Amino acid sequence: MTITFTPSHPIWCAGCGHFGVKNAIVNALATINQPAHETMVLAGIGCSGTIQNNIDSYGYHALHGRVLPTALGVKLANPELMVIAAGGDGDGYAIGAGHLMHTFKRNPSIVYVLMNNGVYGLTKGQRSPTAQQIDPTTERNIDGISLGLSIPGASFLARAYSGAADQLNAVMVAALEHAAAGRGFAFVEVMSPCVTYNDTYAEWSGKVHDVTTADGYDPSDRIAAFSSVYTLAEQGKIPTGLIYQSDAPAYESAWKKPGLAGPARLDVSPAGNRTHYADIMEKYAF
Amino acid sequence: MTITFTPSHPIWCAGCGHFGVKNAIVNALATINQPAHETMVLAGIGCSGTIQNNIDSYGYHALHGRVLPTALGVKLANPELMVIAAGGDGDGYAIGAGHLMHTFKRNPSIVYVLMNNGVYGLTKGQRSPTAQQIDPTTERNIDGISLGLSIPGASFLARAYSGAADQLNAVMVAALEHAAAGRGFAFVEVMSPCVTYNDTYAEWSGKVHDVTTADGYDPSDRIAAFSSVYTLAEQGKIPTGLIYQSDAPAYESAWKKPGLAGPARLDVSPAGNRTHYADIMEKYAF
Amino acid sequence: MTIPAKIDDLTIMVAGQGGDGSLTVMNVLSELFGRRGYHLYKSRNVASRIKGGIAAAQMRASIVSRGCTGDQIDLVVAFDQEAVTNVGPDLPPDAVVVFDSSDKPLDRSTLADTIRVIEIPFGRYAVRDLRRDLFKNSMSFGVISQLMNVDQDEAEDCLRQTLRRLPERVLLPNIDSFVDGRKFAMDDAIAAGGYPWHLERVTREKHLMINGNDAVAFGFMAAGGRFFAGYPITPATEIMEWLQKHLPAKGGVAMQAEDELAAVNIALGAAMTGVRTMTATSSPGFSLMAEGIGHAGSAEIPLVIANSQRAGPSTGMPTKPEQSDIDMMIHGGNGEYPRVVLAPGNPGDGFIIGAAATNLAQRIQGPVIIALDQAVAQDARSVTPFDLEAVEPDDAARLTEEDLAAMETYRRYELNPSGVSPWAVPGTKGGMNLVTGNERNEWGLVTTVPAKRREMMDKRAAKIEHVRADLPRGVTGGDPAARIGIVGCGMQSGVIAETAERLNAAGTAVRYLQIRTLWPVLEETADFIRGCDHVYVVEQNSEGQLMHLLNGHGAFGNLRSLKKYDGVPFRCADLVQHIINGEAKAVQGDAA
Amino acid sequence: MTIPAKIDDLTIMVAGQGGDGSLTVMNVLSELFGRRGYHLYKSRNVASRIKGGIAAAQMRASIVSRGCTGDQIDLVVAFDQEAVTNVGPDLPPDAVVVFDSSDKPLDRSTLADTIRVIEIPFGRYAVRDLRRDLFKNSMSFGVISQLMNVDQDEAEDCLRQTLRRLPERVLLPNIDSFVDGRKFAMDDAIAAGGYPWHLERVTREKHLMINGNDAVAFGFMAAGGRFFAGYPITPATEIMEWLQKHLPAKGGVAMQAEDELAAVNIALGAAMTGVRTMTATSSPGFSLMAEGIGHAGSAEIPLVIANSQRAGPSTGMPTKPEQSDIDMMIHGGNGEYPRVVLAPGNPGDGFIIGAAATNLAQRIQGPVIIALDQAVAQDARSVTPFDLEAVEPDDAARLTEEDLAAMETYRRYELNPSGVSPWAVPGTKGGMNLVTGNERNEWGLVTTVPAKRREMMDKRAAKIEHVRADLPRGVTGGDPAARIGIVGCGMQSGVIAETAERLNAAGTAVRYLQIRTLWPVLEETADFIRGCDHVYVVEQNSEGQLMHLLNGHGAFGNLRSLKKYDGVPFRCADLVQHIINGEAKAVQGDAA
Ligand SMILES: Cc1ncc(C[n+]2csc(CCOP(=O)(O)OP(=O)(O)O)c2C)c(N)n1
Ligand SMILES: Cc1ncc(C[n+]2csc(CCOP(=O)(O)OP(=O)(O)O)c2C)c(N)n1
Ligand code: SF4
Ligand code: SF4
Ligand SMILES: [Mg+2]
Ligand SMILES: [Mg+2]
Repeated sequence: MTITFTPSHPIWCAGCGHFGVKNAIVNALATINQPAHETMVLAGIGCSGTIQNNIDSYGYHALHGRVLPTALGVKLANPELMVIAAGGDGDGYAIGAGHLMHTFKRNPSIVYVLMNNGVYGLTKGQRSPTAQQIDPTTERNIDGISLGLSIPGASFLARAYSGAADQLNAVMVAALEHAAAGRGFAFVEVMSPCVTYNDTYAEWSGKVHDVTTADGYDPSDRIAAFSSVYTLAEQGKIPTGLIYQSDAPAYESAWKKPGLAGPARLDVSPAGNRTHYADIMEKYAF
Repeated sequence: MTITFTPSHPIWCAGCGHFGVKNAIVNALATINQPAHETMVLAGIGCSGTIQNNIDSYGYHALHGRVLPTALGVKLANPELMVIAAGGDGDGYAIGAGHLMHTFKRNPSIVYVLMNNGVYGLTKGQRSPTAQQIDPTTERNIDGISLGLSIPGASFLARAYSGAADQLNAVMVAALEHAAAGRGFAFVEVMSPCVTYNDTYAEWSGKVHDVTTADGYDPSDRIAAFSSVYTLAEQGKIPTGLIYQSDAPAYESAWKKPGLAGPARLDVSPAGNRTHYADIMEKYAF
Repeated sequence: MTIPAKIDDLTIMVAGQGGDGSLTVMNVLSELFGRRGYHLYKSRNVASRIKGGIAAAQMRASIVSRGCTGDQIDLVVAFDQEAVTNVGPDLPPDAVVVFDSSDKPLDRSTLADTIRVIEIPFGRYAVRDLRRDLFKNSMSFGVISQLMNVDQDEAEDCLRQTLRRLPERVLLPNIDSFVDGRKFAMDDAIAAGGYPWHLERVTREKHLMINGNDAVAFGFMAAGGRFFAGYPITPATEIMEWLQKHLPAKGGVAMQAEDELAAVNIALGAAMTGVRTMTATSSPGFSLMAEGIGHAGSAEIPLVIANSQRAGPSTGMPTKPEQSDIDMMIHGGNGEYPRVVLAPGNPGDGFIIGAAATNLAQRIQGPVIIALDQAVAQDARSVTPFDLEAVEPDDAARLTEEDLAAMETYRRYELNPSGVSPWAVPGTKGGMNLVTGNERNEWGLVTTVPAKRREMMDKRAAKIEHVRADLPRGVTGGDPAARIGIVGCGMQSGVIAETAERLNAAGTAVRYLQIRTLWPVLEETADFIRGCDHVYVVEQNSEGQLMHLLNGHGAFGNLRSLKKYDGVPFRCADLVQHIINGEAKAVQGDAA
Repeated sequence: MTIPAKIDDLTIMVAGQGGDGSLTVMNVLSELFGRRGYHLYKSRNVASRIKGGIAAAQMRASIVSRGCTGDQIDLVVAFDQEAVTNVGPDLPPDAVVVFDSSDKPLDRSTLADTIRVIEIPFGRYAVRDLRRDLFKNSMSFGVISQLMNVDQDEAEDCLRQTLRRLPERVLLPNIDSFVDGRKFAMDDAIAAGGYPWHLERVTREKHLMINGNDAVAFGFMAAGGRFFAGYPITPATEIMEWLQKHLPAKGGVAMQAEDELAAVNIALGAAMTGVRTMTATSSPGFSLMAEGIGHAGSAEIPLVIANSQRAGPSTGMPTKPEQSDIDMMIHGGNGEYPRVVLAPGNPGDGFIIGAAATNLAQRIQGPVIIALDQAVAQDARSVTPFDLEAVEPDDAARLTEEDLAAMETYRRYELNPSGVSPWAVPGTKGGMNLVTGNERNEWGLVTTVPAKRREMMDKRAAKIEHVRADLPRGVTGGDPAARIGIVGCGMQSGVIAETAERLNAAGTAVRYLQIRTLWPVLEETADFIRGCDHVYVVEQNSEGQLMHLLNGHGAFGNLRSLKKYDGVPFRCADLVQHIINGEAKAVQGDAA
């Protein structure tokens, strides 16, 4: 076998929540038997944004905030790949907020793992959009699940906690399956404490609450999901689980042409195309 | 009186919905007796983005998508001003989407009038994020009100229709009053048809539906608002009216220092400040 | 009655209040001139707004192919007083003005007495309120075809061809209007002053009528381009629209992103999979893409970026041509990375450069920028058909599963003298790798070790040397022995060629170079400049960016700047005059 | 026992695995050297990650004030083998290495035999698991203070001062560790080889110990700056953090935006109200701000933008210094607009330029860019106290209600020879106006009329001439009669000054110019270059951007490029050697 890069050891601080996230992704890839060379992991910039170095797959280090558009480009160009985007809460909710909205809207079949620690880790501790309160203002924190619920097209909204591996693993597998089945955008927010700048293990362990355990919880009911997320948040809880899942059409399928491969694998040789070009040119004849 | 610029005549196509929006702003400013020189109207880029030229106030033509951050800067620097931001659906929901989210989150006391025509007017007819369906995909359209409801901090969410002047005027006055009272961000989406590239008057006239007319409608109930907006949209209706209003704290108030003017009006003379600077310098003594 | 002038070079302007379809008379005229074998150069001059405001279209019809509009307007068709007032002082003495006098008669105060004016109350003739603009157009075409002494059948045929998509009930009254126009011209104008012109019938090979935006998009597709992500912006939108029309049929994707940041990053993602990818924008959008383009350079991702420049700064004048992003295209974005900047001089060149850029991007695994300006991008002209046979997608250093199986180790950023590392795209078995915009080692793992950093910087820089010999060469012309040079690119190409022709004809020996590779600065450019006593650098900007670039990169001291930055292209007549004046001064200077 | 060397210039490095507080020994050493009257230059060398990876701090202590680190490291304190291995080959023969041998003894293979090694199993001494790093630091300070022959009381006092915020129960065991360290050094090292050094006691005036980021922020505030919007990014974040700490107390705003696009546009909005406003970022963030900065130039809004450059391209090496955004800062952003780019050479200069930029932005009503590099931005050094009296906020062309009342008409973009139009900020009665980034007429209404366009372009360009005489002048030094010049800016300032000193001392006459105004290129710069036979342009980048800039703008032909782009600053010794070699070649060349 050709020797390619060996996934390196994570460079995170001991105890960082991101370790759990990495393990869950590795585990889920194994669970669904996803071949490494047909997988691409893209990460944003941040401590979270080094996760691609630690997973056996094709890897890409995106620009800060741009991991979702980049992942979309990969998926559209080669729909056969399993595309996993990952990044921090600064990356996804601050500089990347607009792209997140539009990814919910388009619903391409990619997985997005947002590692939420309420802080900018790599730049040493500034507040992120999910920080509980931004001094000296009373700015409230963004809730990614509610956001997804507000956007038609969103098809998979889940939250897990890095400190609760079982649920995290289950959610991650479900997310990969959602994307693998071409059902659209699988959004997984993982509460992933930053032990160095915002150590929230104790606090979050007491707050996480699996909504899906409620009697008769129906993950296809958008209004009910909104209501329970909102209500739990008001009570100071952090709702987790596969909160919402629906059957909105996936973006890449709309571009698919019957009988033709994805753009990355098309035949672009002159033989197969020149007549077509000549026909186009003829329209400009003068 | 000094002669300053005279509001010019709008350059829109005859019948453009944007005329109604302009009239409503002018009317609301008069209704609340807002002095022209203490008002600043900022607009994005688009056909909508020329509205500031037609209103007697200070005016600014922002970069495409950046009208909200610019308006925020104005408000924070001089909280005494009435700040009105305006722009199109491309400007606000496409390139400006991230800023919109963060403006909801911060809740500064500015008015934002988003002129939604489902199309890029100025660039001649491309689809916008509110276009009903984006070919060849099935991308669904953004709903600004739902989006606002999903973000803690949002305090005033309204929609009106350029073809229904009375409701539009009422909503616009309420928005200006919300901002003038320092209650936070007043978001008004106006359905404003583009007669040239997406003439929807006939369609929209039949679809608009004032939610606030429902018996017992409570604009302070976030879940109920989400539910009714979502349900109406599913029925093909366009919910209008002052859909949600709350008492979240306003961003600029958090920066206010008792006894001090806003940044634009501070005394920065050496006399009033040099001792303070010397104290700071002393901390670096070596 | 004077003898009608044979038309060998005529510039026509149609002007009125803006709005869709108000200037379709130009299309009928194209049809007519095209059939007669003329070459055409067409430009539009519109305000950045949808309706209202003066809009004008210009067309130069010539027997020799020309790359710019004429010095002066010979025929004005005006539906609006403002247009005549503005253009009046610049008209030649023998110009003809056809004016819509429905509202009130023409105010001739800005017109010389010698100018022939034909006033037609189009309103009276084209009263049907259905498609009023169209009737105006048909009628004015009737007038013009008569003035040019074209017989009714041929002219009518042109009109029918142009309006062929209209339903019969709309077409017929248009034909009536056309006939009315001919009659009016005959009764009122020809009777009084004779035919001003006589249209020739010449032969030329089959050509294409196309603008630069479309041609670049086409060149990209012909070189195997199958992925595009962009965002609407004047004057670049046609590239996106062309590809949205043509790529999906071949399985490609051409999508409208939510903004320019998304566009360039979607493009980066796609490009990483191996599909040939382009994005396109205009100046402010290019500013926004600076970070993404630098990432292509750093992470080594092949990407074509077209910039159809508008007049700046900032939003500037969206519909006006300028070449004021030269510095930004070459130097924008943080840090230093290899890039190529190519500037086509016309739509034919646009096709070639669109294709060349696509291959070059693959070969350097990095960004290749196509520098258009609003004039090259949106002016349509007749060009010889594209040489489709000459275009061959170049697969460069792509690795297959089989290649990989035969390798012991595979490193994405392998160091080698060409600087171009063999590339396994995602999905290729055995080729797993890491791509990053941080400094890295061969495996793609982040490093800051100084020696590795130097190697990686040198590797990336080497890629330009690797392709230098294949970068598009400039076009030269004029008198090869001349000591006076003229240099320009893009929209100046047609102007400098024609200026050189006229100067040489007038006895001032000059030669010219149309630069097609702006960056890197080629040795041939420095050679050309060194070979002249002095060189006029003609550019559409205020700072003389091209001149400073050439000065900064090897051409020292003998450059003279000719700049224009008012949104209006140079006219040949002015350039000729500038240079003649410049030389006169130089001679005086020599004497002193 | 050898006689201890008197310390007049000593460079110390402390290295270990990264992490907060692991290198606090440097702070105690600062305290000690500061009390003794030394000048200090401190730099950190960290990987862009939070923990793990080699982190090192360096400090140069000298009796004469110096603007860069020393050529060689005299004393290494290493908690990690990797650091010793890396730095070993570069150590001078009389270096001392203090090594933490808790895990295993030092592998001396990369060390010369003459180097004195003191191995201490810090682990054995500092076993308490509470704040282990701190104990290590205290103990190693004990060792060093002993090696430098400083008595225990004074050294302990320094330690107590540095750790004064710690609770007694943490402080005391640290003191114990410190005492252990001293004892160990005495027993083990001094007993064997004597004191290597003897710390002097010199007098110098009171200084400040500060880095460039903080100093620029301070200068901005002192010139009346009261509004800041930014976004975290290494190595610029300290500017935001400094202002967040200091502005609110004075009623100002310093906010963290959601991204750089928001930051620059929030800043534009604030600036429009008249408050003096700044934003700050590092290279990739500056790329993103290109459009916004151009808008400040076009719409005529005063704004200061600080760019603490990192090594590029793209994400590059966030914690390493480079000067590779020079081109981008001068030429980035679409179209052409007036801007000023200033480069401070050290923190003292940073304060002056921070204040000057703030006033200049008001005076040109446009963007003023402060070009820092990671070294100037983050290296802390001792500088003379800032001259607060010299800073006076300049109100420029601001109109009050009363001024307006006396005017017949008020046009925001009034044309006048200075190019600077009187300005009524929102809220001013009678001053309503329109601000736009499109081309416009005097009223601020969009226009594309060519003559107006030219006037507006010329007006904006004129503003630079209006302030040219007041732009920060360069610093010159060396032998004023020398025919060899050295030019540099920013992080090169200290290096070229010291290099010139050494070259002149060694008999090669040179003079130098530290450029402080990078754009526009000042006449004094061209004069300096013309006044030399040839000039070495020293810069931290790979393309020679400063050299090309000077070539492109008037300095032709006599420039020689000295470039470095591996993330490590030039050492004086290397520059001296380069130039001596270069001159030797030149002499040979002359002879040939
Ligand atoms: C354009 C740009 N702006 C800013 C930065 C600096 N930066 C690097 S990581 C980061 C935020 C990291 O926070 P988050 O996304 O929450 O990730 P975490 O480190 O917490 O995992 C920032 C602002 C950058 N690299 N690029
Ligand atoms: C950075 C940038 N990108 C693109 C454009 C081109 N542009 C101008 S207006 C516009 C969209 C207009 O649509 P919308 O905001 O819906 O306004 P409308 O014209 O429909 O009122 C675009 C894309 C621009 N001016 N700047
Ligand atoms: S700083 Fe925080 S987020 Fe970063 S690696 Fe350490 S614990 Fe994790
Ligand atoms: S194009 Fe559409 S949006 Fe623009 S002015 Fe005309 S009708 Fe209004
Ligand atoms: Mg984070
Ligand atoms: Mg719109």
